[in-house]
This record gives sequence, structure tokens and C-alpha cells, in this order.
Amino acid sequence: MSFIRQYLSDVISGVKSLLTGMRLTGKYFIKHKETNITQQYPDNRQELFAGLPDRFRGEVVMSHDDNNEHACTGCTACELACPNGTIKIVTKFDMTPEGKKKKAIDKFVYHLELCTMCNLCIEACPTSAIKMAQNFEHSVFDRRDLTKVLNKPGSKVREGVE
Amino acid sequence: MLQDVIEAGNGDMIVNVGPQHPATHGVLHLVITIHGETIKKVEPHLGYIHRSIEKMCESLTYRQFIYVTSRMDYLSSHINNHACALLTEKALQIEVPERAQYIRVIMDELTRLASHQLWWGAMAMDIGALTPFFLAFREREMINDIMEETCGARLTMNYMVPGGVMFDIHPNFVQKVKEFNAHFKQKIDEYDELLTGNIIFQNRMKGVGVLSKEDAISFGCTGPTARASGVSCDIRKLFPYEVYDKVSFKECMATEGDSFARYVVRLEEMKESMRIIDQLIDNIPEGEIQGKTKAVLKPPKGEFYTRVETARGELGVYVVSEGATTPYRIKFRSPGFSNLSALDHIARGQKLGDLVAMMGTLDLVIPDIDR
Amino acid sequence: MFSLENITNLVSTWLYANLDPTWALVVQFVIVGVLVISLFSILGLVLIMMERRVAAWMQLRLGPNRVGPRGYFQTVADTLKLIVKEGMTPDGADKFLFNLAPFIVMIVSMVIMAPLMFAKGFQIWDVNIGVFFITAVSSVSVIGILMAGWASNNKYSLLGAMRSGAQIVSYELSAGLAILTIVVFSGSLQVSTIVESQADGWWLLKGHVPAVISFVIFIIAVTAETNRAPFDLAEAESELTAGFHTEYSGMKFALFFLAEYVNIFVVCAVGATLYLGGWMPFHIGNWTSFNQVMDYIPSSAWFFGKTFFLIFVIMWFRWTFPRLRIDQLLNLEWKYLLPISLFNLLLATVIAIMGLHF
Amino acid sequence: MTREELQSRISEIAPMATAIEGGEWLNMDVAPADWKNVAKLVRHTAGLDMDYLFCLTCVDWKTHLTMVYHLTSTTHRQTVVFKVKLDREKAEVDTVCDIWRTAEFHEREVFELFGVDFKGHPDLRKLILPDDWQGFPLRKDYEDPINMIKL
Repeated sequence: MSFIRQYLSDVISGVKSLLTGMRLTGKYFIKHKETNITQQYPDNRQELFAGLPDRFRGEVVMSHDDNNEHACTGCTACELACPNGTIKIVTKFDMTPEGKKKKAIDKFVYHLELCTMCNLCIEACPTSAIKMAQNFEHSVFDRRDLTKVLNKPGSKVREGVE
Repeated sequence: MLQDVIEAGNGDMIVNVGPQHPATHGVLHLVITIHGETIKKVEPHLGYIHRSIEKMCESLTYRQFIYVTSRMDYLSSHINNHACALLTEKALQIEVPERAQYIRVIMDELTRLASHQLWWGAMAMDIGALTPFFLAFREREMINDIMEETCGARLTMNYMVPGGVMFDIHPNFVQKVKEFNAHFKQKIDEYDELLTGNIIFQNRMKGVGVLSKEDAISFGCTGPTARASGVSCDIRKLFPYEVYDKVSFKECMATEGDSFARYVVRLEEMKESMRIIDQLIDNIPEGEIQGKTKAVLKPPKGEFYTRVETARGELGVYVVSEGATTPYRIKFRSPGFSNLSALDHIARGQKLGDLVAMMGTLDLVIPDIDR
Repeated sequence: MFSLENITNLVSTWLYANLDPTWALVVQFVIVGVLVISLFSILGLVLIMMERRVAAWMQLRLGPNRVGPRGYFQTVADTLKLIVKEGMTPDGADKFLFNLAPFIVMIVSMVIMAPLMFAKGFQIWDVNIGVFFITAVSSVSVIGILMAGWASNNKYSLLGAMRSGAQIVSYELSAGLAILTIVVFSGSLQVSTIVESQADGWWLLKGHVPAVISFVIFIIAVTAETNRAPFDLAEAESELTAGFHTEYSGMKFALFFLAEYVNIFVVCAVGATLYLGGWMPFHIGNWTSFNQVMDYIPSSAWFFGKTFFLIFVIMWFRWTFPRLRIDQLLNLEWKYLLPISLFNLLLATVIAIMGLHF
Repeated sequence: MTREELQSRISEIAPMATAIEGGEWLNMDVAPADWKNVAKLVRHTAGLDMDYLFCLTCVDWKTHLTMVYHLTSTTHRQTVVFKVKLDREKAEVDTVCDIWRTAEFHEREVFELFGVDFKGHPDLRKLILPDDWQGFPLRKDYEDPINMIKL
């Protein structure tokens, strides 16, 4: 008899455990309006971008002010700090009003396709010329578009930044 | 196909599982010999995602190579970074401020929780239940949001720097972590309801893939895999780093060594991680977040070894320094590599369906194995 | 009251009045064929949509929501994609069997529809061994699956097909025994008679414990027979990638896929007919007014309502449970379901002989 | 067990191992021919029970290769590091995978990345690299113009 009792209690406890699971999924099925966690991505772009935290690392940008001036002196600290060779700085020599030669950046080349967003260049920059932007939509049709020049054309170093 | 079977002569069939297979979670390639449904041999072929991180690190400075290690075990990237940061601190004897230590430990435990949640969902998917995956991701998303706010990235954070952490915690951090803990404490019961108690699940897990204590030690298994076999190997307990000696937590152990024990140990570990976070989150001391370091880090000549407990087991970093800015030789002793070596041993004689369950409970992350 | 019976009678009378009997029969065949094929495709679309919604809602998701209003045309778009996709035949495959297999599976699931009673008086073929016909024909589909697995010349497919063979053959036993319980109660194999016998109450309610037990066993067995999770070992995604249809693509894959869903519909329709009274409305004893209200609901609505309820239950299983292992699957059948259903059949026979059921 | 005790204990049972100064743990130097014996002794001697090989690797010193074995005991928790100097041209050492099973995979990894031949290894094949790979990538003189990108 004990064999049959064991057999029956096995069956009953097994069925019970299955019903416990079904109760949970059933609950989610009925309350699906409250429980769903889907974000409808392209539709919610506006809120998504507004909700991105300030520290989110999307790409490296160089901040320019209204006079089209930036703070990059071309010291190549970021280039040295970068583990992947993402940043290449091309320098040129400007003439200061006093007639002296002064080193300045010609092009700040940034290879987005190599960048791992590790933030080491931002940490290394002594003048806070570059920062991370909150953008994650990087896909392009031509990979050459991923190589960017960060300093705007005609921009120059802000006065007083050494 | 028939030709293979005839040539084997005894009805054995060789099946390639992977590198593209739904159950291998990546590009693991297993060549298995089966007789009917019974496994006779499992032979892993690796290297499909081998990037030779060890060679790469030889040309990166001590500040730079930390980011690469996030790409090893991408589910516990914080802990990998932590190991490398600890190594540099040990070599140069850098004092880490207490605030940074607290933040590091909280981040480690959050990472462990996130990793175990993903494991739970993925393992359930391996054995055919698809709903748990979404429950796990619901909670994991909250951790990812916390990480995003404080560290700036969701998966490969690169938040640890030699001497401390990169930024201070976000003002919302404490609040959000508390919210998450309260939420997850309720939801972890659903995990039991949906899967742990389920009779089909228990039958699939119990007595399957038994790894004895001696074998676990001999195969060098660590982490929950070894603890389920009764091997005490929690680095956080044995060789406490940072503030792990100040918090009270239990080393989750089991003795059965089967898939179900590994499952239970991981679930228990999630609860312990929550306990650790509870103890630390209110007591983060004020102060600096980075210790004083030189701009160029040049460890002295010698050999250094650090061990940390990642979500999968013991991660060892062995560095040979020649006094230069880059390591002369670096070796990552990754937990997954050793755990994988036990797969052949525990899978023999089991059914094909169990192989998937075993791989699920060993919690293999392929980039961690291949490095 | 709205009934499909009037329409079918009208069509039949009109045909026999205007054509000679042979041609009338041929025209009837054509009409039935067109109806079955359209039902086949409509069922496929509806059930796939339903499955995706049920799955999504149980998994905290939204489900399809991009094609058409609230995503309702998603399956149509998927079908279009499958039609224009290249149907490849692997080089090493047995080409004839490989191409034949999906059609066998599909034809089987179409043929089973013949004795089903979709509404009052709406039945293709009221054969006197209707229930037996269904069990007999449904076992043919395993040949299609074995054929697909063997002809693909792929190890995963072969393993899946062999699993499927073992599984379907064993689960047919308890499904058959569960059906036999109701046959014992109603004393007939004819579908229309079985439905008639439930005019005063469904067998599930008036058949005492044996009916309930056999209903549970029937649901488990048909879930296994249609290769649905938690018994989806034949296509166990995480073990055998896609099992017996790994090598199929395009429309040939779509036929397997459609046949799976139509099979679910058929077995659930059989379950609804046997246990839940088919098209019979729900009546309670002598609550005359209540019974009259129930009678106003069309019989087809009753039938499809019950069937879709059972389909929902089977989908509920799928999105909750993990998969069984092959030896556990066979253990469940031979150690639990078969002894229980044999014992249950004995009990049912005793009850039927003593006339103890209501 | 302190470092000194451990050192004297190991020198007692295995005199062919000589201690090296420095390092976090006790470092001992062993000749390739003696290594297998030393390994067996430290694994099976009561009181030592070095049952857990937690790291096995190789270092290329340009003049020679050094195998590094990190051993610990799960019962006594003492750690010792064994170093075996190998000839760079003809790198050969006995396998220890019959003593610690974890060595099976680690030795295969070292075999293909450093070109160390482990005598007696049951299944010494390439594990990570393709079967037709030439050269040993983790050696310092390895050059590969295609796959190595110099910054």
C-alpha cells in the first residue's frame, strides 16, 4: 500500500508544482498591460535620448564655443592614452601676433570604428577639450564616415588655454 | 552520414555541436561522440573568438590594459577590471581610499547579480523554458541602468582605474540600488515558483552531471561549480580583498555536485550578494575616490599574482614585470577554461539533452574561455 | 436561430435538383476541398498569431506590433516571405523523399479534418468509425517526420526524427485509451453520436472521476503527439537546432509549420468534441431560461470557443515548462500515463456497465 | 605553514628543488628531468597535499622558456610556485596531467602558444589555433604581418 501512496503523492506534488508555474505565467498573461517591459525603440527616441544619463559614453566629441573656439592644444596626451590608436592628432604651426611660431592642431582625427568608449582619453586630457557625447546610433552605410575630424573647420584654440 | 556510422563500426555517431548552435551561447565548438542518445565523449574545440588578449596586453600600459579585460568575461567585466586594478595596486603599493573600496565591492556584487540573472535565464532557455529569460532580463535591466548612470556604460564599464574608481558614484546611485534590492527580494521568489520547484526541471537537473569533490579540485574548477561539489574556494572568504573581510556573508556550498546543486548554489549566491550590498550601501564613507598615483605607472621588477572571485569562479592575473611601463608577460587564469575541461568528464554516459543542461549550469562564457 | 445546417442543406438540395447525382457529388467535393484548404491556411495564420500574442503576454512583451493594425498582418507578411524564399534541397539529401515529406505531414492533418463536426450538421464525412479514423490517420504523420529526418542526411534531423518516432508511437497509446474511455461511456465511435450523447451534459462533467482523469491524460498525450513543448524533443531547439526540419527552408518549412498548428487545432477539436460536448451548448440541469440563452449562441461559436480554449491551455504549457529528456518522456508514458489510463478505462467500464454516470 | 617551514619541508622530501628569493609565495626551481618526480611528491606527501594546480603558464625569456606552476592545497592552504627552465630550441617537459587533470587543457594551450612539448600528454593537439598554424604566437620573436596590428 505504501508503494501506491508514494506513487500517488508523487503524481500529486508533481502536478501541483506544474500548476504553480502556470499560475505565474497566467498572472502575467492577464495583467500583461502592467507587466510588459518592452521599449518601442524607434518610436520612443525622443524620451530615450532625453533620459540618457550624462555620463553615458557614446562617442568622443570636441566642444566648441560660440566663437568657434575649442580648448585643444594638440598635446597628444589623449593619443598616448588611447589603447586602440583611435585618435590621431595632426599638428601645424600657427604664427602668433608677435611673430612667433606656435604649435596648434590641424586635424583631430577620431576613428569611431576603433573606439571602445573606455574614457581614458577624456581622463588624460589636461584642458578638458574633449568629452563624451550621448549618442548611440552610429550605424552608417559607408565605413569611411566613421572616421571623423573633431575640430570644426576654421576653429582655433581658445585664448589662454595652454 | 551513414558512411561515418558504418566506419565507426559500433554505431557511434560524431556530432558537431557548434560553433553556431543555439545552446552554446557563443562560438564554442564541441565534437561529441554519441551512441544513440548517450554521450561517449565530448571534445571541445576552442579559438573561434580567441583574440590573444595576453599578447595584446604586452603592448599596453598598466592603465590601458584594464579595458581589454572587460572583453574576457563580459558578464563580470567589473570584476575582471577589479583584478587588474588590484594587481597594479599590489605591484606599486598604492593605497586605495576606503570610499573607493566600498564602491568597488558594491559594483562587484551588482555585476555578480547581473551575471547570475543572465545565467538563470539562459540556462532555463537551454532546457526549453523560454519565459524565465524575460523575467531575468527585467531585473538585469535595472542593474544595467544603475551601471549606465554611474559608470557610463552598460556592459563593459571600465570603471576601475589603478588606485580607485574613475568617477564618484552618481547622486541617485544609493537610492536606486536600494530600490533594486527591494524589488529583487520580492521577485526572486518568482524564480523558485517558475523553475526551481517545477518537477520537470528537478528531474532534468537532479543527479545529472555529477562532479565529485576530488574531481572538482583536480580539474581546477572554481566558483559555484566547485562549491556545489563541496570545495570551499570562495576567494572573497579565503583571501579577502578590499572590504570583503568587513561584511558578513555565507559561502554557499552544496555537496551533491550535480546540476541541481550548481543551480541552487547560484541562486543562494544571489541572495548573499544582496546581503552584502545591503550591509555596504548605507555605510559608504566620505572621502577620496582615487589614491595618489603617478602619471606613468612603472611596477618594479618581479612577479605579481592577484586572484578575485568573478561570477564564474577564480580569476587569477599573473604578471611578470621587467620594470617597464608595459607588462613583460601577463597570464589570465580564467575560471571558464578550467570549468570547461571538466565537461567531458561529467558528460560521459549522460543523454544528449543533458549536455545542454550541464553546459548551462557550468555557466560557460566563451570569450572568457578563449581570451 | 442561426445555423450552418440550413445553408449546407440548401446548397445540397440545389445541387441535386439541378445536376445529375454524380456531378453534384463532384461539385460537393470541390467545395469541400476549397473550404478545407482555406480553413487550413486561415487556421495557420490565426493560430500563429495567437501563439505569438500568448507567448508575448506571458513573457512581459508586446508581441508583433509593426505590420498592420496592432501587428495583425505579421503572419501574412511572414507567409509572403516564406513563399518567395528559395526552397533549398541539400546536396546529399534523398531528393524524392525530402520533397515528399512535408506534403505527407500536411495531407495527414487535412485528412483528419474529415470526421470533425464543426457545427450542428456541419460535417464533411459522418463516418461510423469517426474517432477511430482520427486516431488511425494521425499516426501516419510520424512517417512524414521520419521521412524528413532520414532524407535530410543530417545528424540532427535524424536524431530528431527518431525521437519523434519513439515519442509519437508511445503517446498514441494513452491518447487512444483516453479516447476509448469516452467511447465506452457513449457507446459509439461515430462523432455525431458522441456529440448527441452529450446533449444533457458534457462527458467531462457527467463522467465522474474517470472522465476527468482521461481528459488530463488526453491533453498531455496530444501535447506530446503534436510535438509541442514541453514534449518538443523532435525539434528541441537548444539541443538539435531544429530537429527534423533543420534542412528545410521556404515553403517546405512553412508546410511543416502550418501542419503543426493545424494538428494542434485538430487534436483540440477532438478533445472538445469528446469531453466538452463539441457544438453542444452549455446546459445546467433544469434552469430553462439559462439553457435557452445558451442555445441562442450559434453552435459553431461553441465549437470554436471550446477548441480555442484547449489550444490556449496547450500554449500555456509551452510558455511555462522546461523540456523533458527523452528517457523521462518515455518513462512518463510507460510508467505513469499508460498504467493510469488502463486502470481508468477499467473504472470507466464499470461505471458505464452499472449505469452510474448521469 | 609559513614560507620557511614549507621550504624546509619541500627540500626535505624533494632535494632537487631549490628555492628562489623574492616573490609573493615560495618559489622553487626544478630541472625539467626532475619535475615529474617533484610534482608527484608534493601532490601525494601527507602534510603537503598540493592538490590544486591553479595556474599553469609559460614565460618566454628570449634566452630560455620558464614553465610556471602555481600549486596550492585545499586542505592546508599553503601555496608554492615551481619554475622549470626549458631550452628554447627543444622545449620538452614531462606532463603533469595525470596528477592534476586541469593541466590537460592548460598544457595544450601552452603547447600551441609557446611550443613546449609535454611528454606523455595523452592528447597533445592544437586547442585554440587552426591545425595548420605555423609558429608560436606568445613567443617574443613571433611575427605575423597579417594578424598582428602594430599601433
